[in-house]
Amino acid sequence: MDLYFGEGMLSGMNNLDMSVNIAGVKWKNPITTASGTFSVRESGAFYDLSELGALTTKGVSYEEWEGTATPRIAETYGGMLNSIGLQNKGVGPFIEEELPLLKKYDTPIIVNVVGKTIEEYCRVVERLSETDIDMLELNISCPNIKEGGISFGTEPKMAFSLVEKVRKITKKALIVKLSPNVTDITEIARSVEAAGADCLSLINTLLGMRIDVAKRKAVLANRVGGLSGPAIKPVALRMVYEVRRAVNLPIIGMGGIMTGEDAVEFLMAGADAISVGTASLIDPTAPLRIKNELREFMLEYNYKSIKEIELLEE
Amino acid sequence: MDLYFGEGMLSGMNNLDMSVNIAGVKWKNPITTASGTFSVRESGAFYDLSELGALTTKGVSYEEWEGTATPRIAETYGGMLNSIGLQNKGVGPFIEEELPLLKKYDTPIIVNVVGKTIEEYCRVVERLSETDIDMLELNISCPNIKEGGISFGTEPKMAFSLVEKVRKITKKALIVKLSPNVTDITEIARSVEAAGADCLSLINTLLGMRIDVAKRKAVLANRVGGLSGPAIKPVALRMVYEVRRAVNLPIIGMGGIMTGEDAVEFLMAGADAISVGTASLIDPTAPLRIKNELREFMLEYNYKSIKEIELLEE
Amino acid sequence: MDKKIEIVTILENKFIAKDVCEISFNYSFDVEPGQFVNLYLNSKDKLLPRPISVCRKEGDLLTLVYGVVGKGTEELSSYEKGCKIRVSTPLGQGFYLDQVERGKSAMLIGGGIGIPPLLELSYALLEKGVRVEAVLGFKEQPFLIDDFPCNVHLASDEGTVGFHGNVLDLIKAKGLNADYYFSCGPKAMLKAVAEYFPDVQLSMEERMGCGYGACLGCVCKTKEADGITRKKVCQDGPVFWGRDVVWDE
Amino acid sequence: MDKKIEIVTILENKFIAKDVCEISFNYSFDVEPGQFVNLYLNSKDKLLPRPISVCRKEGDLLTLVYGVVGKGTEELSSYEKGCKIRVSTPLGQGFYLDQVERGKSAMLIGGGIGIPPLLELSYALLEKGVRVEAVLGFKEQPFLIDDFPCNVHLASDEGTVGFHGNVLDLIKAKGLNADYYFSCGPKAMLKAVAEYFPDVQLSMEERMGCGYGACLGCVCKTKEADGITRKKVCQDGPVFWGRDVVWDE
Ligand SMILES: Cc1cc2nc3c(=O)[nH]c(=O)nc-3n(C[C@H](O)[C@H](O)[C@H](O)COP(=O)(O)OP(=O)(O)OC[C@H]3O[C@@H](n4cnc5c(N)ncnc54)[C@H](O)[C@@H]3O)c2cc1C
Ligand SMILES: Cc1cc2nc3c(=O)[nH]c(=O)nc-3n(C[C@H](O)[C@H](O)[C@H](O)COP(=O)(O)OP(=O)(O)OC[C@H]3O[C@@H](n4cnc5c(N)ncnc54)[C@H](O)[C@@H]3O)c2cc1C
Ligand SMILES: Cc1cc2nc3c(=O)[nH]c(=O)nc-3n(C[C@H](O)[C@H](O)[C@H](O)COP(=O)(O)O)c2cc1C
Ligand SMILES: Cc1cc2nc3c(=O)[nH]c(=O)nc-3n(C[C@H](O)[C@H](O)[C@H](O)COP(=O)(O)O)c2cc1C
Ligand code: FES
Ligand code: FES
Repeated sequence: MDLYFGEGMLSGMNNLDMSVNIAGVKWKNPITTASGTFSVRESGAFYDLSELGALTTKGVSYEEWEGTATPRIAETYGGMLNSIGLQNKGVGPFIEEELPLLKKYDTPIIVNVVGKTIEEYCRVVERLSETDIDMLELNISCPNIKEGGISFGTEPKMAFSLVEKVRKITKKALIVKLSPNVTDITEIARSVEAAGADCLSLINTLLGMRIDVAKRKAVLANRVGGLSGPAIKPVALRMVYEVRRAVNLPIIGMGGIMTGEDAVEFLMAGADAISVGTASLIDPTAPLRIKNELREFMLEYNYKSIKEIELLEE
Repeated sequence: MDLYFGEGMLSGMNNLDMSVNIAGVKWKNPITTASGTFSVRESGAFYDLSELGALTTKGVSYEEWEGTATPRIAETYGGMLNSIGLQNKGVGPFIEEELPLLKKYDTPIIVNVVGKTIEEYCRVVERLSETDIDMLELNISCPNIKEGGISFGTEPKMAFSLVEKVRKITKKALIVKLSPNVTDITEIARSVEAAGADCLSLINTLLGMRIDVAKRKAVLANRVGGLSGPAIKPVALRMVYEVRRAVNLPIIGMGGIMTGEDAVEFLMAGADAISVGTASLIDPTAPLRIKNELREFMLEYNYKSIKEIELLEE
Repeated sequence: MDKKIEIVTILENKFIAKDVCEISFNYSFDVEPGQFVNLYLNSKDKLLPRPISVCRKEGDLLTLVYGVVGKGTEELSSYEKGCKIRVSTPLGQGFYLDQVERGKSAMLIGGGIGIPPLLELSYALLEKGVRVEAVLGFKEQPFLIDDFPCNVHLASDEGTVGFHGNVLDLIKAKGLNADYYFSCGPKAMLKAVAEYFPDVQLSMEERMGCGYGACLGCVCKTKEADGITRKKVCQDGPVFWGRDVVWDE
Repeated sequence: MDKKIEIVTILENKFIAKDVCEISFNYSFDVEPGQFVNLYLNSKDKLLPRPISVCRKEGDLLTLVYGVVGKGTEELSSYEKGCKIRVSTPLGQGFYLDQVERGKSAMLIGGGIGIPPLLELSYALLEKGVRVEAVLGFKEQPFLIDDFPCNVHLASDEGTVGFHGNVLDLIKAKGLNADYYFSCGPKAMLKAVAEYFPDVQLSMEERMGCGYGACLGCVCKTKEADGITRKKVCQDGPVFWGRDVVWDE
């Protein structure tokens, strides 16, 4: 199946506009990096990060988090499990060491925020709000240690309180990242919309497990971990489709995006932008390649802007 | 990695006992067919069905169900989506046409039961209880049309009422098949245990979607469908592990089992038996092959019975 | 236990037209015209079988012709001579030839990638002493036409070869007719043919799961004595009678 | 932008002992002893890279030696000459050789599939004018021993070759010592070696996600001035100082 260059080609590629506006922030194109699968120094050794629509950092907590014991990674059919446990040095070192490196690129910066209590999230957000980052992404899949370790993202009321509190203390564009491990994701989506989120991102990883039958124990030291990669794409796509019909906020879609075609599926399901996660672990330049494949798709099918990419019949 | 035949080999293979007792029914081995992926006439054209531990039929309703429009199948990375919509001729034709064929094999029969209301489930169960089938499997993932189409299996109270009512009208061994599309599967597991289930089976399919980017529409006529196959195995395994720690009932584990090693993972996670689903669509003799691979594993690692196959350290 | 999956070694796999490939291998099973086989891909991301109709069986040599229309057939087209693949024994209900009588005439109406199954059928009909002619339509580039052992009428959408228009226009224009009709091709064509020749036998397509009758993925709506039912394309079909098919999906 | 993924063509891939393979291909990048490359598999079910240490680099020819221990290395061992695979540019912190002085002595302590990276190291040390001896332990069947350009002491668990026992028993029995120590092998061995020679340099292993420093999947606990931290094996390592490693996981 070779590319068909339609009329769009004749009038020149300059006609093609890949930019998107996500909650008031202009991105050059709809591609960002999924939190935890991108590191400015290491990913930047493979390609020019200015090529992307936005750069999303790994989770940043208030103080240093150690993460879980190793092994932290297990391979699964068409996917992988991770239990990194959000290891990071905390917001102070992030601002001092990482942020200056991120600022070198001509690309909006999204900082992923984690916490074990509402207060902890708020303290991180407070510190980050004083910096010139562009957007915040609240990872609400963390366990709430004040509520017996139930994930903030699985309980609409808890998710609401968290987002409401955070909303009060920051003017930054606020993305809330949803957990897929729920009966009805639209319920959570609606409650964080009501609490003042500017944008939603989904999905985070599905909870999964693998067992080493020779050793008779779980492969991960933490036993369970987060499933990501192409295996989960159909679930992610369905959730984006459902959430699109439930809220009016912009959506950053992710979950198993490996190719430009995958990205288009998410845009058609209702996403306004997309994140590339596990694909970057397998092919470090995946976000750039996916951007280029998306551009080729637009040329082939004669789309002039990202907004035009949507489902035909509903 | 060639097989290592340990001492078990010396004392002969007869020492190896693959049988299991599931809710009072003796199976020759822990392998059954997952509902909807097995048909007695067609699967029986590929191998001797007496080799399996039990035969599980597709969903049987009270009257004929048409199923959904086509396309009903979409391929995904390491998996597939289906929206068959439980097409079947109803319990009458089932008893007259299918059951006699199933009875020809020396293998317990499990009939999967579906309904749109509690009453409908009960009527199917009533009819089947008069026959000499061995076990019933309630597929509680069906939408309850009296409750706005919410799936019975996603709401602990609804699941409880359904199982409680069915329990009252049958003495057959009652398996309840759980939906994975829930925040906390142990909550549902506990409520159906309390309602009188004899056994649990899990998982049913995850809700998913695929889009045809050239046609700009969902691949499935029904838009969303059930995701199955190796892609979902880590989620299924995690749920079996969680449910094992929440209830005392026997568990039939399934979700992406393709090999004997996969089967062992489920047994170690806490399943007492396993079902082979999507694997049968790709390799019609998969249940038999998986049985043989499980036997080889037992010989290699010197397991004498299925019960011995469990995790070491907890 | 008459069915199984075989591993075969590809003898040849080559393009015979733009996006159309011909693959062949040794295959010891008897096939009927209109039946198909399931081909299983070697890469592990795509799990489901690809159903492809029998195009020609000579001795033990089976030849299939397939269009490269998606990721699976693209992968298939990349397999080289010597490569091994898994193939099912023959599946489905082929064309109904029991009632066909010596000396009568048959018209085979094919469109694009629906043409290959008509080739094996043409040989079977000739063997039964039936006079055969084929009406074959293409978008642009024709293929297989020289392989048909009978008179062939050509049509093409772009007028590149033969009649400028579709097969039914050609049939109407030339006033062609026969005792028996058989057709395979795009759904829109089959529908038009069935409306014009209600007693045509059609080879239908549907997306499949198992391809052998276990999953109910592949149904086709048909009229039966007791109302409308959904039959399995992979088992009750792929051949259906034109007058029975319900076209609303 | 100094890193990338290359597609290389396999020149040779063969078993050199039971469950041990040697693979080689042309590779134009400079490598340091102790560094590794990520190999990406061709089948689509297994997505993550397999990190394999540099065993030998001569001119543009890179040779890796790997144990067939699981599904990925099994697949790798099936690739034939001419097959293409994706390989990363060299990764990780190799052995620290800056401070190594001419005329001093080095002991390389290797166990099983930990031996290959010590081969390239032995050449690098010799080039720096360091006297090298290797103490190599095997379960049963030895491999690579004739490739070492230095004196080799052998040990085997089963007593099949050399000293009957493990490498540390051998070192103690012969009273071997040196100015510098380098080791690679199973975790239990590394731990024992680090306790005996605290200033040893160890090449550590951990299950990896990305293999290039982006995911934090592969950490190793180490003692630092300001407490215990978890460093990336794929980037801060795989080489760590024996005295820094915390062994509790
Ligand atoms: C009974 C039968 C006989 C057939 N005979 C031939 C033949 O002789 N020559 C030929 O070129 N084609 C034939 N087809 C169609 C052929 O099976 C599809 O073109 C092929 O499966 C497409 O695979 P893909 O991966 O390239 O396409 P993709 O669109 O990438 O496939 C994605 C999925 O959709 C399925 N699919 C897509 N299109 C079809 C279709 N039309 N029918 C069934 N499944 C489909 C694929 O099997 C796969 O599961 C036949 C189909 C059927 C049902
Ligand atoms: C820096 C480094 C250098 C290495 N150098 C060599 C070498 O030169 N020769 C050699 O034989 N082996 C080496 N290994 C180990 C080698 O990477 C593993 O044996 C291999 O990845 C196992 O893959 P598998 O699919 O066969 O095993 P499986 O157990 O089936 O693999 C499943 C998953 O676990 C991972 N995994 C399994 N074992 C290890 C391990 N020990 N380390 C890291 N990941 C693992 C695999 O990459 C894969 O993701 C090295 C490991 C590291 C971290
Ligand atoms: C190794 C790894 C680390 C991750 N860390 C984070 C994190 O710190 N914060 C977060 O919100 N999501 C994290 N995620 C989830 C991803 O951002 C993403 O939501 C998920 O992996 C699905 O996308 P994918 O299939 O493209 O990877 C992590 C995922 C992986 C694989
Ligand atoms: C084509 C198809 C049809 C199915 N039909 C049913 C059904 O009728 N009743 C039911 O309880 N589950 C049904 N299932 C779910 C399977 O029984 C099984 O729970 C699920 O597919 C996960 O297992 P697998 O990954 O091994 O396929 C169906 C699955 C498939 C793929
Ligand atoms: S494809 Fe499964 S029944 Fe036809
Ligand atoms: S494996 Fe990803 S950081 Fe080391």
